[in-house]
Amino acid sequence: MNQLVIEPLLVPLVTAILTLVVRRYSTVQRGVSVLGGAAYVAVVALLWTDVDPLGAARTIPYQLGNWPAPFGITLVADPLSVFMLGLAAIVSFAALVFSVQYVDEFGQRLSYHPLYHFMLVGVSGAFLTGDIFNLFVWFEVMLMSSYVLVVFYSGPQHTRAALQYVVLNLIGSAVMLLAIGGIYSTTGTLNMADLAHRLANPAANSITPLPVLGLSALLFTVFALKSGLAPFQFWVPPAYSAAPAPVSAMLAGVVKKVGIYAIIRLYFTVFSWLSIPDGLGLPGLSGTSALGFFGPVMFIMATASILLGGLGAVGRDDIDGLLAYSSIGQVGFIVLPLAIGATAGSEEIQILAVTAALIYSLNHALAKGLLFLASGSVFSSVGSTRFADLGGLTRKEPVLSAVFFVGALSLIGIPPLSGFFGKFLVFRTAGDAGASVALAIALLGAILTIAYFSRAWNRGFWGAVSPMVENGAKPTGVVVLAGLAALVLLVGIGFDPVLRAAEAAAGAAIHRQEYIQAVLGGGAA
Amino acid sequence: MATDPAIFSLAVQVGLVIASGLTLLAGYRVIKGPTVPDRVVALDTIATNVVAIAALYALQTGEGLFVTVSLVLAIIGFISTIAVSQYVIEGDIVK
Amino acid sequence: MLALVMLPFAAAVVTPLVYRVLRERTAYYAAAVALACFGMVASQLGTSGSVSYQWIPSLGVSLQFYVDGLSLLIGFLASGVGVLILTYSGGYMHGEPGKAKYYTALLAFMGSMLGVAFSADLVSLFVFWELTSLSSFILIGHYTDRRSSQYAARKSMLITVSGGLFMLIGFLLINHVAGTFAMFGPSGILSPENAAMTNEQLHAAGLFVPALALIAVGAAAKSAQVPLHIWLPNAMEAPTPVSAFLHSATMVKAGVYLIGRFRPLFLPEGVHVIPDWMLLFAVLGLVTMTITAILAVAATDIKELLAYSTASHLGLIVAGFGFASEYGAETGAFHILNHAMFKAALFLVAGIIAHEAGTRKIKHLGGLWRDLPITAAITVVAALGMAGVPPFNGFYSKEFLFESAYHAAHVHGGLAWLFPVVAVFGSIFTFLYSIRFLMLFFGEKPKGLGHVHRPPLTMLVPPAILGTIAALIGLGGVTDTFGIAPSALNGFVGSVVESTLPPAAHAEAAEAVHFSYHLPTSVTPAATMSAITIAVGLVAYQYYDDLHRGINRLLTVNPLRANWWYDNAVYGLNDASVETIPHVQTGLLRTYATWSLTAVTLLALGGYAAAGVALPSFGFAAGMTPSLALVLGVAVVGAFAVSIAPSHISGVLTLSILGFMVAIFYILADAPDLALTQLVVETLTLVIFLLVLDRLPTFYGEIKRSRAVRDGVLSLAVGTTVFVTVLVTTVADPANSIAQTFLDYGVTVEEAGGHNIVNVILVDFRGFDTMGEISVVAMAALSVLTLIAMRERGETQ
Amino acid sequence: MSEAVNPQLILAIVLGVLFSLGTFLVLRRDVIRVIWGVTIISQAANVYLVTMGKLGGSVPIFGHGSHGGGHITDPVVQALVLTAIVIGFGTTAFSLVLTYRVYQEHGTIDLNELGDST
Amino acid sequence: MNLVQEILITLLIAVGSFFLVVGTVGLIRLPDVYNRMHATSKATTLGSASLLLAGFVYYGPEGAGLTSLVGIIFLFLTAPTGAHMISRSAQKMGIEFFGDAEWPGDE
Amino acid sequence: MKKWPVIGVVLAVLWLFVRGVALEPTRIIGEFLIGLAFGMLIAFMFRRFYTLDMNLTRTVQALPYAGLYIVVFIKDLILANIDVAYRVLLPSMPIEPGVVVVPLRVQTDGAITTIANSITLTPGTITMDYDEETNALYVHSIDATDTDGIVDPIRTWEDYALVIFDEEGKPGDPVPDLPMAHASGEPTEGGVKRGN
Amino acid sequence: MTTIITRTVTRTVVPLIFLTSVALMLQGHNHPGGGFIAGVLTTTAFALIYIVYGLDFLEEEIFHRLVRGPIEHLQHGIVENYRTLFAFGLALAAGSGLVAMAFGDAFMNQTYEVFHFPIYTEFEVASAVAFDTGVYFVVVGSLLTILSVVGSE
Ligand code: NA
Ligand code: NA
Repeated sequence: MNQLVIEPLLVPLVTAILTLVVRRYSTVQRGVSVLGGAAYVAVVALLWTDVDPLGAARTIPYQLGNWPAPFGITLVADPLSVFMLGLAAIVSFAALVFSVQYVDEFGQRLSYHPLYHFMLVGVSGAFLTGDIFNLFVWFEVMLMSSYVLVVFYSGPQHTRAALQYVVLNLIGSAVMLLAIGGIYSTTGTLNMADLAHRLANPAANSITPLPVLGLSALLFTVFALKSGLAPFQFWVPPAYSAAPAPVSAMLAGVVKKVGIYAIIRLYFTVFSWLSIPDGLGLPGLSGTSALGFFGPVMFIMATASILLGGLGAVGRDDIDGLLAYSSIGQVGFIVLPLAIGATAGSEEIQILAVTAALIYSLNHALAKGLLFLASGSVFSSVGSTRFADLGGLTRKEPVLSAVFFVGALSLIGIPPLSGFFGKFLVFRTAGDAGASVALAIALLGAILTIAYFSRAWNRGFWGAVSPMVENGAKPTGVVVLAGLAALVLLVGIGFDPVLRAAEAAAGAAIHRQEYIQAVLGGGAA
Repeated sequence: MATDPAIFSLAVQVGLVIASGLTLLAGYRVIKGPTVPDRVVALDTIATNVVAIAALYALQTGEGLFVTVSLVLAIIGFISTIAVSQYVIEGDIVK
Repeated sequence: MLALVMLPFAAAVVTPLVYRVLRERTAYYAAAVALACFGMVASQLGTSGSVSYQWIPSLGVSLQFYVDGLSLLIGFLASGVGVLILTYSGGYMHGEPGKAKYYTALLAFMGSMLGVAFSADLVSLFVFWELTSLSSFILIGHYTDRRSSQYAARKSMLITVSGGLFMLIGFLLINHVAGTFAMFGPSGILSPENAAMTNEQLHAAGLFVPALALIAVGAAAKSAQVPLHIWLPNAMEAPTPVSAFLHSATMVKAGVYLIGRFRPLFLPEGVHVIPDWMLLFAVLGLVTMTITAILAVAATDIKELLAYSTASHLGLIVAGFGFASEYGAETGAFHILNHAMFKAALFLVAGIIAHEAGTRKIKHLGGLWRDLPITAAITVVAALGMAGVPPFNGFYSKEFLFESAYHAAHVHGGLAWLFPVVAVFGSIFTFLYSIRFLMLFFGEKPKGLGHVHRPPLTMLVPPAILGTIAALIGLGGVTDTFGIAPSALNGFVGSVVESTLPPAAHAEAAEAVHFSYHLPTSVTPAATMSAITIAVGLVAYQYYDDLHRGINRLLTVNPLRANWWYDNAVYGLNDASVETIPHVQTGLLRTYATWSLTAVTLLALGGYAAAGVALPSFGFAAGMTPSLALVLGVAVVGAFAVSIAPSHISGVLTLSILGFMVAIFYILADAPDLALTQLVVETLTLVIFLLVLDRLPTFYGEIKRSRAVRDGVLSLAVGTTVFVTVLVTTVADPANSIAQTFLDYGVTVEEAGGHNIVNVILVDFRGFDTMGEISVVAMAALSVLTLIAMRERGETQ
Repeated sequence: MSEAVNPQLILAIVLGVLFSLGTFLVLRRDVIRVIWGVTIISQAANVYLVTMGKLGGSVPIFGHGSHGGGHITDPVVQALVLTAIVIGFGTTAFSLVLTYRVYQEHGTIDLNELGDST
Repeated sequence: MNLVQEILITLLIAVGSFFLVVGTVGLIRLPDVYNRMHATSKATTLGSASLLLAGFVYYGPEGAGLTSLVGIIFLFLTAPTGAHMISRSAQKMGIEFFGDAEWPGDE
Repeated sequence: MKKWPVIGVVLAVLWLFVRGVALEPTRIIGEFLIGLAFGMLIAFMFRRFYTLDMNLTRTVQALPYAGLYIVVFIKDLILANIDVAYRVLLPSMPIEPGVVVVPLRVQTDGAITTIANSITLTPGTITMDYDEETNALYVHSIDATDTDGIVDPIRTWEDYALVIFDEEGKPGDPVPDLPMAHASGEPTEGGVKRGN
Repeated sequence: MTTIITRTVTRTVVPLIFLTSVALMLQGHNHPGGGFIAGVLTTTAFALIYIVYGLDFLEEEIFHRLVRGPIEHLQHGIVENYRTLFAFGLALAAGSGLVAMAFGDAFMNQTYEVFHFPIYTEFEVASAVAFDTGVYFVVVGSLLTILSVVGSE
């Protein structure tokens, strides 16, 4: 029993509770909160060394309450989950430190810190759990905190955004429940590894697995909603614009990635076992693997996201809106290789595809997190993020401008920043798989990215100095930003270990047998 | 169980169907109204019917624990009635 | 080698600090760095081969450097012209704002350019490639306040960075077939021993044309080939030294460098049909050369003229490399050098003019030689070189172009005869604008032009050096005519040519590349073409103003201007965004729900259909009793009543019917815990509903019939999805559901210590779910608190 | 026991209709109606889950006589639904208060009048 | 369960069901909310109570039998109070009385 | 003595019922002890709900009356239901509704409440409202033709209630008239009124 | 304002509801019930008091407690106590899980012990009860927070 596996859940949980307990002492509360954030980074790092993605690449199960899988709830730390946790740890810590100076003080005392850590609990739970219903629960934890954090300032824009966000996600939750119920009823299990195992051996468990395709498609819509893939992207722009900057950073950087993680984990590790003996029976689909169904689905969604996100971002008149639309497009970029991987039969391409998606996710988390925080700093400096009110920031706030520039360049894919490798691997996946349409779309999307970021740069950072510039960005915030910017550069320059970690993560997702064996023990699979 | 369960069992069965069927009629009154108190009365009737159904089901299955359900409902059905009445009278149920 | 490339970057990083100490003298610091680089490049002269440093081994990407003629040429230009430009900047940028940024960007650019030149790995080549675009963006936007700078910077970024992405994809296709990113070395795709194989692999995979085209787009974007040339004239928004350095001598050469670099890979030997390569680049180059020369004639600003001229000469180089013959290679290699010399000189001259005369308008300038005699002398050498007038340096490389065009026509016949015709036609315009530039120094001084100051020495020496080199190159041709060959230069250019030759040529004659140039001594086709060019040019110069006006009139036809297309695309995109997005992101929840639910329906039903799930025949399974059926029926009636409820309160009460029916359902489904939970939750929900309803308006929202029909269809679709889902899943009966374990008395009662299995699951087996669940409940409370207590703080964010 | 009706078909129809009605309400412009719609949908999802535990067994509590065909009703789905009900309750409470705040901020709960898109 | 018990239970179920029907029919048939309340507050309450009483008879004076009794107490405690609250609210709302009835003091 | 410990004991007894204790002495005692613990806790927490001291002897003395009350009540309850059934199921629905004001002699909360609820559960009447100023119940009758038929049973219960709830008034005291000044239709609002 | 009748019945019913919810809470492991149901039931009792007596009555008249300084924008300070209550509940629930970890077991490894008493024969103490009690307090604290915050509007 490796207790470290559960620590990324317990540390934020305990921190959330502690911040509630000490809420009357503002300074203490902040201290506890930041320490909790640091402890989170630390336990994730420790777990990382135990899983050792760059070496042994272990899959460590953790049976809650000592009940053996599949009867109890199992947590699973493997290279894929620690990769995602690592991403979450970095962004969440940065955003947390940023928050302390940025977020309304009364709000911090009232509920910000517990909610923030509960959000982390949800995120960690989703990354670690090996149980589909438990996944639902952590999704709800994450969502509930994000609802509140979106509406945090409680103004007109915030309440409207939250309303849309909440209603869509409530429907999503019902759909998820429906899908989970159906899957449980069809297969008799909730444990992901067991599910995979049963789907692989339907006869042995007297399972008629065919309905699982439709059910997993139902489930897919939920993940698409969480990650803001078209046509489920609607909530993204209003919610990201309404939330406080560090929360937007978390939402775009981390929470969205939970949807991506779920897609990778469930569709590549679990549902890929589902085979349709008579072949997929819809025109345009072929093969017998469930992935053959999701390939085209993901492709259409990714394409729509890239185009819609790009088009949307080009015309926005404020930084937050631009970043929000950009997030829609960038998620398209993350899912595009997954679509290719799902369609391609070869394991090699699949690993490449998942690696690409993970690297792109990592970069998006870092860069978009950076950009949202920078946007927050711009706000505290100027009092607005509308281009009409900005201008000349390169002169007033050279450091802030520089980090924004770095973030934007990373998303554009300028080497040697981390974002370059995201684009690089997406292109490479498409190229290696011979997916020329995907390649064309990725290229178009990349050009759109250049278009909107260059526009933002011109309008917000160059030009005449805006008369609204007031007090200047807060120093702590700028330090956090500079740190993230340095990280964006460092990941690019020292990319090799990052890539190997992502490859190990992709391997953990694709080499499903090992996952099943680790969770269920040697007898299975 | 019963020495001659047939008649007993039939009675329970019929009772369940009657009680369930009555919810439809009471439902009609909830929907039709015409006034809010009408709806509340009807809803209260449904709640009381549910108490009956739980009791009957306890008899049908021999599971005493369903009586607990009916007990709890007998308690809290009251609260909703009070709440709606206050709402109707004051517009504001908590001051 | 790594030191050479990294030195400028390292120097760039510390530049802001250096600037604090040295202030204006930072120029000399930067120039010293450039000089050091130049020295290092020079130390490589005569060597060749590659060195490699691991970067991303698991991706097969390394920082690999390779030295050969071509890379040395670009390396010399980048560092050598760099020294001069940075020195010149010391004078030119005196008193200008943003110098720390300026020198940082220039040094970074120089490093990137050296990286491009010496990279022997496709990925690291791309890295440096994009960094040149990036530093160019910053430098073009140097005057950040100016709208025109912003426009220019964004345009150049869009075109060159995007072009780079095309190139990257081309590289990836090559990597896909060749399995390596290495350009040189034992497995390098461009190594003489591998190039032919790579070529074949590309053909075999059907990726030859795609890879070629993609790389061509990258090269064309960088080297401003029509129709991607449009960013270059705008790039003149940059300070003039930048124009001279990046936008004439070096960065724009990256594109032609790329073409030269990949020439051995894509250009097969001994093909008698016109190869794809030639068709692509010869046509592209000649078209660019001609069109941009014509546009240069239309220019009204001296820097604009030089910019179009640059594009035109880049076209010449591209065309040269495009021709398959050795003449072609010689054209490209030699003209890279010649053009860098005369054009950089001319830009610096333009800078002097702008700086000292205060205007760049052609029609406001004239007779400058009186005030600027040395500058005039430099201009004579450089402008005549640009015009292709013997014995100035440009003449010789143009002769090679004519030679190769004629050769291609001769070999391929037919339409290939257009090559020499277009080459001459384009060259006439080159002649025209070159003379026009030269005439700025002669003739009458316009009235408006006041006294023109002498430039400072720092601004005069660099163009003088460049002019001198240009003159010396020209002189070399003259002396060679008389048997005194400039052997060092010849050898060097020969090594450049060699770099661009296909492997077969290498194999045949390892040392066959014997470059030399001289004045024509007999009536060759090329000499004839030169003569025609100059003769027609001299005649046409009399009508220069008419031509100038005529072309400008032609340019009022929008679709003829590539810029019109660009602007329409970019602003059109903007407008499209502003127009379209509100139709998608309507702000209306119903739109969002409609899309989302439609997708849910399609996906789920699609999934069932794709799996070929058959609807089960409806069996009579146990469990459904009349009372259960009745209760469910009432639930439906209740839900239906909710949807037509005439008021909020009646709807809430009606909703309670559903709640009660669900509770009864739970009772009848043997779920007492659920029934209890449902009832208590139902009650409390009602209370909260009432608490909130008090405070809300009575809004009933009439339903339009058309809306109702549309929503009805969607609702039915969702209902159908659920209907099918229920049907296909209720029949399932998995053999060993995990529930079996919990039904085991030994586990639940003896091990977990509880009789109520549901509760034991909730607090023990799956207690972790409950932990999450209570977190949600606690957060619900925090959220309500936040919603109310944070009110009126909305204005602060 | 009467077996005259087909449970699958009835359940499928009932759940289908409930989801339909819920969807129809979600598409309305009155926020309260939208919340009703969501409530109906999640109630229906819960019923679905319970149905998946198979009807007609006996209560999943040991020490209580088994009355239905000898099998015990699946306790797992009941536990899951319990969790789902609780979570749903939390979110419903939140969305109701949110509706109230929407009204305070916008002066309306007509979704068509909540202002422009972002 | 002995015969007496069984007969008693069956009887109580019959009576209970009968009064449930009476209450609900009254709810449907009677002309205004005040009169409807007569039906529900008496008949439905008694109906349910008699079913709970059947439960008491079934389980005897232990276990669920005792719980049934508590249920009956609750029912008689809360049902009339509920009716009082509703009729009071109906009157305050100004819901008209059926027939000649009027609120004392209203002329 | 304080009232809350008594209530605690009552709750302990009720606990046995709620828990549905098995009919074994040890179980009963054990559960009773647990019930006592929680009952006392609850009663203590809410002790201010029940501010009065109570006289245990009086309470015991009142018990027979309470039993009597219950008997009468159950009789009326059954009659009431037969009455309702008759009225509802008869096709002609013989009803003649009206509202009657019934002034009370009882003063304590408990007594008022008991009577009010009894009225509702018994033939043809429902307690609609209570006016604190006049200490009168507003009773809706399904058949208001016979006012005495409505008021008489109420008086009977009131007599028992006066004893059970240890009121100042005695059974047989004169029935107060309704002060017409307050028959405005809006019974006056007031705070929690504690009888003594 | 409510009538004496309602108030009196409320006074009678509230302790009964409490009693019932305690019973449900304790028996949850073996019978229907458990922390959540008990918690909501307790809350409904409070809700009843709030509705019938108003928001301040409970604190001021019953508990004789001075309402703490209110949170900004909130009229009533009682929320503060309820917040403490659910924080305590969370701590209890999480803490009960953590105890097992202190003994080297997995988080939430529940154990139970059956004690034999003279009169009660056996009495089962399950660690799960601690967890369930945590659930109870979270539910009560949270729901009361919601009720009182919204109610005080
Ligand atoms: Na009631
Ligand atoms: Na649970």
